[in-house]
Amino acid sequence: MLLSAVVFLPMLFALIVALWPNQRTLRPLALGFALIEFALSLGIFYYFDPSSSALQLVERYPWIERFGITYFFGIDGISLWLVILTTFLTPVALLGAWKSIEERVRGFLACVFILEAAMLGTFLAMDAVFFYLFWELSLVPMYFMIGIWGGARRIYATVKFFIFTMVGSVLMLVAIIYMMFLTAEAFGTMSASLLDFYRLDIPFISGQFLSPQTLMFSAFALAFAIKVPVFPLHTWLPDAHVEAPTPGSVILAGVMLKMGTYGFMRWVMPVFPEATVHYAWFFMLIGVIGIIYGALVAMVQPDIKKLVAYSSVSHMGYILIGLFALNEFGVTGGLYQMLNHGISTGALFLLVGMIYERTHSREISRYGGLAGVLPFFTIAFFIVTLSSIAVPMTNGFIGEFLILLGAFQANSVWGYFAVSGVVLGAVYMLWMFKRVFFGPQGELVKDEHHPLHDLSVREMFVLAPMIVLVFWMGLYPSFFLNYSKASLDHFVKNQAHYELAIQSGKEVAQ
Amino acid sequence: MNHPILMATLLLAPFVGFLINGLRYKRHSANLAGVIATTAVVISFISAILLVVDLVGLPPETRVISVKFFEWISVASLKINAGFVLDPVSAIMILVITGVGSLIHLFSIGYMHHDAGAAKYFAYLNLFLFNMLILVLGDSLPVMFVGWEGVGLCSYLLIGFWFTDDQKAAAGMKAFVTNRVGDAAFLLGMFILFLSFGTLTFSEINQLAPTDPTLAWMNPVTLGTLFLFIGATGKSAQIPLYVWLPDAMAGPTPVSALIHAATMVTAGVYMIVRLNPLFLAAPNTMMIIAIIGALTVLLGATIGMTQWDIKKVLAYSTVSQLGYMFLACGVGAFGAAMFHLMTHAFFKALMFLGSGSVIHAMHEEQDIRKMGGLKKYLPITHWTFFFGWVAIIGLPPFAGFFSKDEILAFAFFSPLGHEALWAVGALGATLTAFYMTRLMALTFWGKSRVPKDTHPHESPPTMSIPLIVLGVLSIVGGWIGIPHVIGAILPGHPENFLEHWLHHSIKPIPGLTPFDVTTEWVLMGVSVTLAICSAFVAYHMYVQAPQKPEKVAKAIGPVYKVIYNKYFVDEAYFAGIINPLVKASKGLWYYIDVNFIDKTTYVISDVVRGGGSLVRSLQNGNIQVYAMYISLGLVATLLFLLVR
Amino acid sequence: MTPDVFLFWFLALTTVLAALGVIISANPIYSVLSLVMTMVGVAAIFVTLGAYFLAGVQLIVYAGAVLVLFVMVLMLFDLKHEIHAFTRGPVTGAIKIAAVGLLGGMIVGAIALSANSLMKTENNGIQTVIEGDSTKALGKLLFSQYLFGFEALGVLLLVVAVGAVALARAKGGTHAQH
Amino acid sequence: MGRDSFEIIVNGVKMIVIFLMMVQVVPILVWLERRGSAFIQNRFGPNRVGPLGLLQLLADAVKFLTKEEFFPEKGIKFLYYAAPVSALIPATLAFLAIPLGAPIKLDTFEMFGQTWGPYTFLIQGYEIGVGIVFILAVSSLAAYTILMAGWGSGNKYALLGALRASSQTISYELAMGLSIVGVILLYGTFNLTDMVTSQQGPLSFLFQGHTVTLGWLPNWGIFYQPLAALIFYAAAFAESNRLPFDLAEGEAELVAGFHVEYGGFKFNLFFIGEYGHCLVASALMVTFFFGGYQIPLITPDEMLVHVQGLMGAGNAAAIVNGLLHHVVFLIKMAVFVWIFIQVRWTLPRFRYDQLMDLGWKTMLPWALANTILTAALIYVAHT
Amino acid sequence: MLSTDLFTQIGLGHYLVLSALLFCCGMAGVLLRRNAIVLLMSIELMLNAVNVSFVAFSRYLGQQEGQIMVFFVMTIAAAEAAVGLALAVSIFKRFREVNIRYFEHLKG
Repeated sequence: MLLSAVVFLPMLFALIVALWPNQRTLRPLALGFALIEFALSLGIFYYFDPSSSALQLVERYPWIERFGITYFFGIDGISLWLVILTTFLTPVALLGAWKSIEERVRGFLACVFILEAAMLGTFLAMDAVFFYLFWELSLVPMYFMIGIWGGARRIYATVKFFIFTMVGSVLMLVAIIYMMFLTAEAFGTMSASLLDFYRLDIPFISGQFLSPQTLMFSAFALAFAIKVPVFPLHTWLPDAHVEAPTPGSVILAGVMLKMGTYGFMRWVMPVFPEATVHYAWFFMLIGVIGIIYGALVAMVQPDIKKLVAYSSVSHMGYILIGLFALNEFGVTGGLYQMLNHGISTGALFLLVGMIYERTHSREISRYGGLAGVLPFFTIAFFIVTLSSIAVPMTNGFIGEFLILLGAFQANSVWGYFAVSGVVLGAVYMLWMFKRVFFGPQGELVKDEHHPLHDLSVREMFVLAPMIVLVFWMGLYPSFFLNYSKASLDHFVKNQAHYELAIQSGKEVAQ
Repeated sequence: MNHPILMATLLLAPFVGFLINGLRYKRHSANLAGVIATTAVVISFISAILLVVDLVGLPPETRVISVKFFEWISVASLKINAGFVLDPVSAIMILVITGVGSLIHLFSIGYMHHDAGAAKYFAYLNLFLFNMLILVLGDSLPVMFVGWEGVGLCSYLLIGFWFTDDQKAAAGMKAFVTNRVGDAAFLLGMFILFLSFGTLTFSEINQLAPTDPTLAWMNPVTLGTLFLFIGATGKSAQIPLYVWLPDAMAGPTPVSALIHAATMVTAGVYMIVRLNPLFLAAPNTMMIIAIIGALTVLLGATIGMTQWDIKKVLAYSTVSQLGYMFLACGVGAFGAAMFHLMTHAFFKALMFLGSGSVIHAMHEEQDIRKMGGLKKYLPITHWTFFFGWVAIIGLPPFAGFFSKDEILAFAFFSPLGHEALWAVGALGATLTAFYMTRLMALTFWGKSRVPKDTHPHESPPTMSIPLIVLGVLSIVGGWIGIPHVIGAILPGHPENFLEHWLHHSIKPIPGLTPFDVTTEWVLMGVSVTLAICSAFVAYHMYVQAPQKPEKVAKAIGPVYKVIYNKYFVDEAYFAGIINPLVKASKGLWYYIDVNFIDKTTYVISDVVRGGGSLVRSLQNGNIQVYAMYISLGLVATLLFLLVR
Repeated sequence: MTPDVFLFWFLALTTVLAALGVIISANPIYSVLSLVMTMVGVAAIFVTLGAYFLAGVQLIVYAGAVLVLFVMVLMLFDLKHEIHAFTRGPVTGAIKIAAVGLLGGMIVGAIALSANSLMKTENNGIQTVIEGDSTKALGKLLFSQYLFGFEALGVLLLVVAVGAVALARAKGGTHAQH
Repeated sequence: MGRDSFEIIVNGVKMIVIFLMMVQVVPILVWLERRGSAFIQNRFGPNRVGPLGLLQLLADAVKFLTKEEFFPEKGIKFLYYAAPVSALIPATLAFLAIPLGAPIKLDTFEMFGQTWGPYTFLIQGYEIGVGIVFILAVSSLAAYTILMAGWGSGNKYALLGALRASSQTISYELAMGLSIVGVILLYGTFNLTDMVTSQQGPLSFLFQGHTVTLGWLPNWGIFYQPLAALIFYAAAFAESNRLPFDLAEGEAELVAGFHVEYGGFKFNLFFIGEYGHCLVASALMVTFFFGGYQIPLITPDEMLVHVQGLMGAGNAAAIVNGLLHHVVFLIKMAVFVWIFIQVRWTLPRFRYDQLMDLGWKTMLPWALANTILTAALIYVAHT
Repeated sequence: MLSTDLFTQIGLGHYLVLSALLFCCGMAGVLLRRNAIVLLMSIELMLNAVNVSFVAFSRYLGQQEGQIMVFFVMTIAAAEAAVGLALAVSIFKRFREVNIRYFEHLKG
């Protein structure tokens, strides 16, 4: 019940918000809803057993029995934090966008809630078709968020976003259907359940691309790789980010990209173990390319938001190599980095949005010397920057450290290359920071007709939890990792033949 | 008092100071901020003393206080605690850090009292100390790395303290990025060590370090130490990553004294000393360290001879002196390295503070060509500076003499050393004497070239007291490590206290034979003589015959130009690395991202769209034509069925 | 020739002729009237097939309602200068006529060819032919097994009613000029 | 040759007879209407030609026949001439399907040297299982007549009148059909004869498993379906385009509606058609709600016994019985025809929008409500 | 079949052929006529043709379902006619003509 409630409550909220008559109380209402949802998701902790690697709080009912499609929710250490991240970022994004969305607020808020529901469903659904449903559903609200409330080139961006992601998912759908037939062959009855996928033994012929496992693997991997996005498929991301409204960017970067990496962890690596091992080098390669390429391109961006977007490409490259390192360090680091990236990039987008609200420009060259004008804003930005470049004691460090260690352990060559991202990350972030905050005051900053105001109380409220998390996660990662430890250990140790048990867990109070 | 609380006080006092000053910095007056910060550091200093006293009380074999606060990272076999360890090596460090730190904080009260951002400044300074303490006390490489990056961060903040100046902000960034290059190598070093030893704790690594040295290059020990050393070159401003340090002088002068002379830059040396058994097991690395150290000595010294900015001279001097420390490490003389680290901290901090006093007096003027004859305006500054000068050029019995001499002796005698290394070291000492004398001469002695409208004045007591204290330390600081040869002839035969203190922390150099006393005396004599001669030459050139330097410069023409321009290293880096990188990035963005990938997708979409428009002509909206298709389809279907 | 046979041929002929009238008459009014004829004929054919109720419904729905609408609309339009009754374009026209001819020929041919099997089913089925008033059975079937379809059609009709009104009422139709 | 041909012949003869009867009633009705209206309006009406002006009808007929043949210039010949001819068809076809008297059950008898029978002779054009549906179906065809006339006349008044008339017809057909649904539910059949049969005897019905009998009332539909009767009758007025619903003619606005261009005998045919509708409507009222051809409280079979008591058993008694019931039917029908006439001369004309409002917004909902209520009551009654 | 049976033994085949002819008439109308309303009528014709075969099958196979389908077809035909006419009215209002080619201008 709990997981269903967590997933479907936002849908209800979306409906209420969409029909709410009073414009004035709309935003507080939505915020309240988002907080309720967050509190509800915290309830998962109460029932979650961190010592178990099994699927917990499972809800499983037949849905379309003929094809073995089930209504199947479950949570384990891998998805737990992503769920929390989602519910956490939603109120933050809403509060962050308090003023930036002026038109069609109702629709926007409804979109946010639907998106939240879809993302939560993606993280919790354990049935392929069910998963696919949520996966695709998440596209729609984001499509509208960018397309309606976006910037000048929003239509271009949103169509690009949609088509890119769609291309991958369609292949995935084909693969899912094929897998369902395989289950029918193997077990006699058709099933779309993830657990049955895990039990499948898909033929793999090393070095032959047309072997079934490799094909399925490629189809799934392509879908997730586009979402992540990995190097050559990333071009939708900067456009989408630049045009998206602030909360859209926050959620897109904070959670949606994680759907790709999460997909790898949940749907690719355990399902296609041989192919994963066999082609890990390729993903390491594009991961490393992504790190370096993203960083280099980010360095020369004239637009802050685009810079942050490319930095996401770089960071997601880390996550990818972490996951495909296939050892405890890499995978743990990868998962942790997903959370880090959600927090730090989310916060960066929020901050960029805040300054954009003040100056209506994101061009780096028009800024300069902001530090003298907006001290609190600068501090917040600086802390988030630190987190982004993985300075120790911030969350980013833990993730990057583990990922690099894992990559190094897997194959030191990747380690050597990937480490360069550490330097390049500092270069592009600090250079941007320098150009925006230091130096003589830029044209936007010294504009006397429009004096800039430092963070308002609301904005501080938005940023405070992010900053607290940056340090909390950096200083005491055990708190977070302990919940995932069992699952991740299980994940790595049984990579060759992954099975996921179902644990009834503590009795869920109805 | 129990150790965890003391340790916590030691670490957190500066942090609390940082929070107080940092969170309310707009409302604090400069003086109040200074007092808060200084108090915090003094508290820290007192705890450090108390801890060290406890440490002394322990038996020498188990002279370690380790405190574990909580488990920081624990993944699979990787278990890193937020643990701190105080042993003889780190004891020296915390005393130096908190001690010198207190003095510099005190100095800063005076130096910064007119600055609007003073509270921010003190906050950063406290934060720096906090990080530095983590660095030296951390019981494992990752914890050290926390401080390692933390100090880099504070250094960045402090260098760019006056951020409205673009160059200063750029200097900060340069420092951080250069350090980051080192840090990346540091990370790699850690990974290599972890993967071969399975641990990152200093004590365990040192225990596991192989006892017989290996000459293989691709050995994890060699590689790991090499990468750690690259990390150290970043932090400690060695070739090739020293370039940030001279630029770092953009920060407030006390910062230069604390961070860029006394403490942070020595972190690399400290790290190597910390892992000395490991480094000893990698002779190849040791050789590289020694060579790099020696080269840096020369590089820093030569450039220092030509600079006109008082702080730049000191900065290059720092680079050079750090080279000595690495030279010492490279030849296995870790004790000597620590010794020089300490004495250098005293006299270089002193000289930086002195220069700060001068700059303060000259109203932010740093060009020594506009100084001269300041002796009479700034007596205290002059005399304290004078002691620093004698210490650095290695005049006995001042601090620098003992430490530098020990390094040179080890360079000569150690099986890891070489005569050439000694020669370079001695040459470096000579050059040091020259440029330091030049600095003294141009600043304090000779004719005044002070502009008319500037009225130099002596600094307030908050600034002069630290100068005096450090001056005293520059005189006596060397006495804790009197070499045996000298100790033997002195009354009371003072033993080498430092060596004794570090005995259990430092692994002896394998194959080291006791020094030949005669040779040692000769070497000592040669280097001191050379230094004195060179000092006199410099005095002559800059005080008695002020036109001579120009002639010399003209005589050696291109060489001077190269040296004056710091060997064009910055330019080379820009031309060779940074500019190509930026250009390549722009190229990547423009050609790959925008033109290749996007265009490719456009091509795909165009193909689809083209196909669509081809088919679209069939779907022209004319219902009857559609109906015709349907009927044709029906006909075809029926035909098929009939024919079949 | 029994009356049944006569009736069939008579009705079939009438119906087909009327249907041809629909498509051949240049004046749409005549087309509609021909269509009415066809509908009546079809209703009568239903009667010969024993589907009395359907025949009645056919008349009520088609002849009584739908086609009256057609007539009214046509009369309202007052299409004085009647457009070219048939589409132009010799090629497409030829193709269309050929298509229809082929289709008709082939369907008839197919039926003729498969007449044997049809006859068989006829023979098989003849015992189960439902005689007399089957309306009640029809109703029961409609409201039990096909209830969903029935309800769905109800919804469809509602939607259509609203949609048609909206379409026809909108000022300027679908091409409102602002 | 056999029963089929015989049936065909018998039915053919019956149909012609009934059609002629219907046509012949019309002049009488015209007279009645004119005299009746005069009576209502307190004037004389036709009283010169023949006794009580009865021969006026004949004079009118002569006048119609001798009028000049006229064809409007812009008219469409086919439609113009086809319209009045087809005007008679719907009413006639509908009337033919109504049982006009109790069936005459003939025993075997000898005639023309052959043995005939036993044979049941229906006083009805033909019996159709789905009689109601059929009647509704054919009466809905009436709209075409009007439209053909309106369009064929090439006159805009005629066209407008035709459009009005046909839309009115369609609109009220709905209410009419729906009101009959209640009746169909009540009797559980489409067959008119069955309906009449189930109205025989005293009022008695099932209620919660008990049979309730009210001996002093006939078992007529009007007691079960008063609302349906009202709606049906009102809709019938509209269907036949009679006042107060004669908007199609609307002399004040449209001159005379769709038959403005018609004169002479063609006009007469329309006239007959209209009265035909009246007759059908009245006949249906009787059939649905007033026991049809039955004598109140006495079933035809009982009546037959009475008649046989008078005349002795035999085919003659059966024939007399049948005719007796036919007369009863005609009397009942005459009452409703009279109401038609009386209403025409007492109520004012509606406005067109009022007409439509009444049809769609009042009668249709009530008819629906009636249907649902009936269904519910029947459900309750049977459980 | 080519005996007199063809004319005297009326069977399923006859009704089907009749249905096919009606259908083809309707189809020809749809394909060839330009008046949108005639087009609609032709569609009705086609639907009716189908109805005929439904009823014929219903009778000869002894299944009521065929008649049920006829109901549905009729309802849908009525609905289609209503919408089609409404569209025709809109088109007429705009172009004063109901030529089928104006329907090309319909936009979603």
